[in-house]
Amino acid sequence: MGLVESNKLPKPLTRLLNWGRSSSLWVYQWGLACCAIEMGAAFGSPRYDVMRLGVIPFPSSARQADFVCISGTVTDKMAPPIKRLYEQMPEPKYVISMGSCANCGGPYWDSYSVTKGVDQIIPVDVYVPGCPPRPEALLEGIVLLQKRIAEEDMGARWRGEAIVVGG
Amino acid sequence: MVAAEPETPPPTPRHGELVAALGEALGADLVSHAYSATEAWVRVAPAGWLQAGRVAKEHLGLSYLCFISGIDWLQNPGLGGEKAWDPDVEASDPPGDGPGRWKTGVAGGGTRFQVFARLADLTRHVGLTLKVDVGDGPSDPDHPGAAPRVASWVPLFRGADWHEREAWEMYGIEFEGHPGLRHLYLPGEFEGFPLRKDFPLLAREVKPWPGFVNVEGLPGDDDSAEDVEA
Amino acid sequence: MTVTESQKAAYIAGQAADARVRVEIEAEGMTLNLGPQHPATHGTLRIIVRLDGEQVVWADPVPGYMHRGYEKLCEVRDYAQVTTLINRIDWLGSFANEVPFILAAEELMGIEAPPRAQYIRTILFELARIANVCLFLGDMGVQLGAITPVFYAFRDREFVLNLIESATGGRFHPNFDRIGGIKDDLPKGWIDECRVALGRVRGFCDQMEDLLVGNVIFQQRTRGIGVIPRDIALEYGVSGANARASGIDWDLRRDQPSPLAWKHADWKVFTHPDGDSFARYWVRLQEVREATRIVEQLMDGLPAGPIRAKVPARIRVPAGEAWVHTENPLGEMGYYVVSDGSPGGPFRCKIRTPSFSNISIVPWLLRGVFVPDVITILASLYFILGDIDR
Amino acid sequence: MSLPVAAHTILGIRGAYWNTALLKAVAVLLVAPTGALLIVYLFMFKMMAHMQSRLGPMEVGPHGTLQAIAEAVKWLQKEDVFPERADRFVFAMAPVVVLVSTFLVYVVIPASPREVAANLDTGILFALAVSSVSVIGVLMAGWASANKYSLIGALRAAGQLIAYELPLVLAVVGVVMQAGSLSLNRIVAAQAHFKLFGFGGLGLFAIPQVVGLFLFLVAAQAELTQTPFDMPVAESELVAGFMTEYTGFRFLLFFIGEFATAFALAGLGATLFLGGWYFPGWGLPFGHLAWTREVLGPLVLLAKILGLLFVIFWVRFSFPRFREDQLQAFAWKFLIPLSLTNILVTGILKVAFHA
Repeated sequence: MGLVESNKLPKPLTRLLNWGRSSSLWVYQWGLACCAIEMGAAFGSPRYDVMRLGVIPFPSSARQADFVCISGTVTDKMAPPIKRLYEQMPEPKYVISMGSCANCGGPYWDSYSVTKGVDQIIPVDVYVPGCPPRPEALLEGIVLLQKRIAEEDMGARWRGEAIVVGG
Repeated sequence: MVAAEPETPPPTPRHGELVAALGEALGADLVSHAYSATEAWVRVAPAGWLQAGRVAKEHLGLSYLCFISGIDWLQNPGLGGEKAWDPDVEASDPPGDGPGRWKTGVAGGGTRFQVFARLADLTRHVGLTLKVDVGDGPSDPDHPGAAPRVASWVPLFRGADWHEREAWEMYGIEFEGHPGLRHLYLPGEFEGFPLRKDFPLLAREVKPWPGFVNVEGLPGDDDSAEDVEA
Repeated sequence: MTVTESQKAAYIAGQAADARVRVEIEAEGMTLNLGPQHPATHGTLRIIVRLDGEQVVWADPVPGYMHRGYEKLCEVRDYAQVTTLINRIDWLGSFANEVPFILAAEELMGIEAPPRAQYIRTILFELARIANVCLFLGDMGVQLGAITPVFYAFRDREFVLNLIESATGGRFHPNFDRIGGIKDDLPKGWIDECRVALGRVRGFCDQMEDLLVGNVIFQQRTRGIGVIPRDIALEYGVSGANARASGIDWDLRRDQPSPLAWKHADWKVFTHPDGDSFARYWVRLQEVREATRIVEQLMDGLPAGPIRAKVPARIRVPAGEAWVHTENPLGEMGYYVVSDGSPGGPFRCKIRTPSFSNISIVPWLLRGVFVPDVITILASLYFILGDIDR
Repeated sequence: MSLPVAAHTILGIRGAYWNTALLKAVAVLLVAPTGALLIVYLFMFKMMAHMQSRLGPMEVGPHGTLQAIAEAVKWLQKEDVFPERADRFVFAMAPVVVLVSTFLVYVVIPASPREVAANLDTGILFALAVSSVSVIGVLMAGWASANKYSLIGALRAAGQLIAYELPLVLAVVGVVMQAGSLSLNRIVAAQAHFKLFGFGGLGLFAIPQVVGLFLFLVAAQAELTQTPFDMPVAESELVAGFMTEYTGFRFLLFFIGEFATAFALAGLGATLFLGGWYFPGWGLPFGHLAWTREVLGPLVLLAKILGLLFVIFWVRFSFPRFREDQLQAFAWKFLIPLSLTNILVTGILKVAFHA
């Protein structure tokens, strides 16, 4: 990946690569709680049909996933498997945290067994608020993620620099 | 807490028959009983717990195990939410609370921890709640290290396995004869028994609960505020 | 990224467990770890199965990945706040979770909601059942490899969710039930819309009958698989459609005196003598149909009148203990509420959830079956993780 | 109709041996992935979505037509992960083996009288032989991944592919007997000349060999590990079966291999039972218009392939899957006796009508 690291990728090529990544997002559905059903509705319901956007909810193995949708309450017992799942996913990988529980603990803010926010364990790209968010909200989150990917600089990502989106 | 009035009649004749039959079979091990408009309670002595379950299942037709769970009668207003959690205040012994002085519920009780279980007869559609005193646990001044314990119902009901594991995990109640009291819900290294009243919720220590909406002082707040209609 | 010590320890323990599992691949027999992120466990149940070839020697379910400490949280919240929380136990039939808790509080306070409120409660309760079980009817297909039914389930379920949303304001978690009644009356035109949606649900049931029940492969995969005998079901406390599929003629809607309005409708309780996965699917399918009939009859007989009884603004539940259980979509759900008379929340709230008992039978049920049947059995038992772990 | 195939002639243009060989190789290497991407878009995305009252990809290109290409671009960028305990060489080679076995099938399928990469006399035998090599790749993938799901998936796949190889071959035997040749182009020619009760010109064996067609489709479904025979990749049981640990372009190779195999098997089926590139009436002397057959033949073949694929994917999206033992029982107790009966009946009729 010397070419990418040296950041000398020609612009059209970068755009092609970003287009490929943003248009084809295989999502690992990490359904945890109530939000999992709204995520299922967004992915499965003909009314929302996330496949229109190029998000393919096929993979059942984390190895083939491009982004993971953490939808629901993350408990302390669940935290290690989530970290492992994230480690199993191949780069470049993205995370959508769906719902108040995954964002910050939500209604279980004072529970003894709930991790208050999945961002304590893995880095999150897009937060979708709600308890649970409507499927439309998740679709918007996915569109935001696609915008972010489309403007991404792979060189920066490979070098581990902070990613600035939008500007 | 006020136990249901002893003169409350059984909700159905069958409830009365069940309690009477249990009393006959257990003798002095049946400590007390109570009725409400829909439900019947029976409190048995710890020694009679297994026998009570056996009689209920095999002779009284109460073959359906609804649940087994525990309860901790320690009063802990800090946890109840009326005031913010104050870690400096020891919650264990508020006045009027302690060994021998526990304020307990329907059908009474003598110890801090109780186990209660509900059995039902699905053909006659009656159910019975059984209670048993299991000890004071850490509040016992003589044996502060002793865990509350009672006989396991696993030999009677296979389904008791998970319920008792849960009760052990949540209250530290040990069930004698249970094949393996392992953690059910919590990760193996979890310390403490979360449903005990003196188990602190750390998040509340860090950030006090803003308060209960319906106990906020209303203008001119006094007891007559209860009569305001919706 | 801060990782707590306990998370680190759990992580190391997980790695060690995997290492053990890796070693065992060379030993005779093998241990297969289904979950917690396995697609079959719809959610986060983990099942460790010991295999001999493809046959299960023993199975050990590990729940708790969704344990949120409801019973503790109920003790530190007041009654109105508890309703918000318990919506999220069985997240597919949320409204059905609220009802028994509110009924328990009402019983302790000696209040009874007016008839119109009871009717609307019952209607929404049955709509929650439809929304819940419809997804099962489709999901069972996915677990068996037929991917299309679940899309139909989501399609027709949307109409039911729309109804719930237009009546309660909450698509998923209505939080609509109040002590002494319900929050609002039904909106205008709701009943007509409801009839249309119920027609769609019945159409969906017919489709499922064509697509799955009549399919030879489906029958081969489910008939005689995971048979639960009657007495074992009782010992484990299996309830709901799972119990009825084992020939236990028991439905709390019919058998329990309840202030809710089921007694005003004419409907049937379906049982099946076989106790296998097919019976469980069939019973649930019929129950959805019956639920549409109940809702239609209740809408016809909906009485006029107030929707809330007189309740003090400051809810203070007198001391006492109450046990109220209802026939929820998944089975018998009950709340054992202990109040100490203080103005706060319940002193103790034992939540008896159906999935917990329904799943505790898994170690018994999985012995000797093949790996594909594990999936069939888990799918047909129909559990919801929040309902197991609370 | 005789088919004098000039060894080094493509569309009437004569070239040097290596020249034509290169051209043929490039053609095969282009056709296979194109067919796979076509299937992915048409059937996996669009047809499945429409069957489920959805729309499928809509945003990437008009009506989502570029979706499959975006997939390929994306997969090429993904990190190439080797599991820690994996047998790296075998792990890396497995998708290649699968893909090579698939590409080799394309070599013998004729798209017109002359547009065939290698017009072997034993074409059908070759195609069936190389298509079964893919099972080695699957086993390699399952073994090398050091993952239990992969291993179970691979073993299931091996058992299944072996069990269904037999009905596949036996289904083809009926056609071969009727055509009297193993060469695919001769089989097409035989179908062009085939007359049923005096009526000819339909140009397909699907009517007399309807049992064979059924057997072929069922066995092809199993070879492709598609529902109702998708135990090796059973999503709800084995995560992704032997592909569980694969990522990036290696997964893309499997992905292409899977659908290219579907395309190739449908191509075989179309050639064997539906008359291949032949269209009724093309048997007539075309004279100087004979070259149109070379242009239209591939299109006719494509249409027939898509028709067969439609059936295959229709079943895939509608049916639940068998259990492993039920699948074996179905193959050995039902399909194989049926195919043997089919051969017997075909033989009797052949002798009776030719005698």
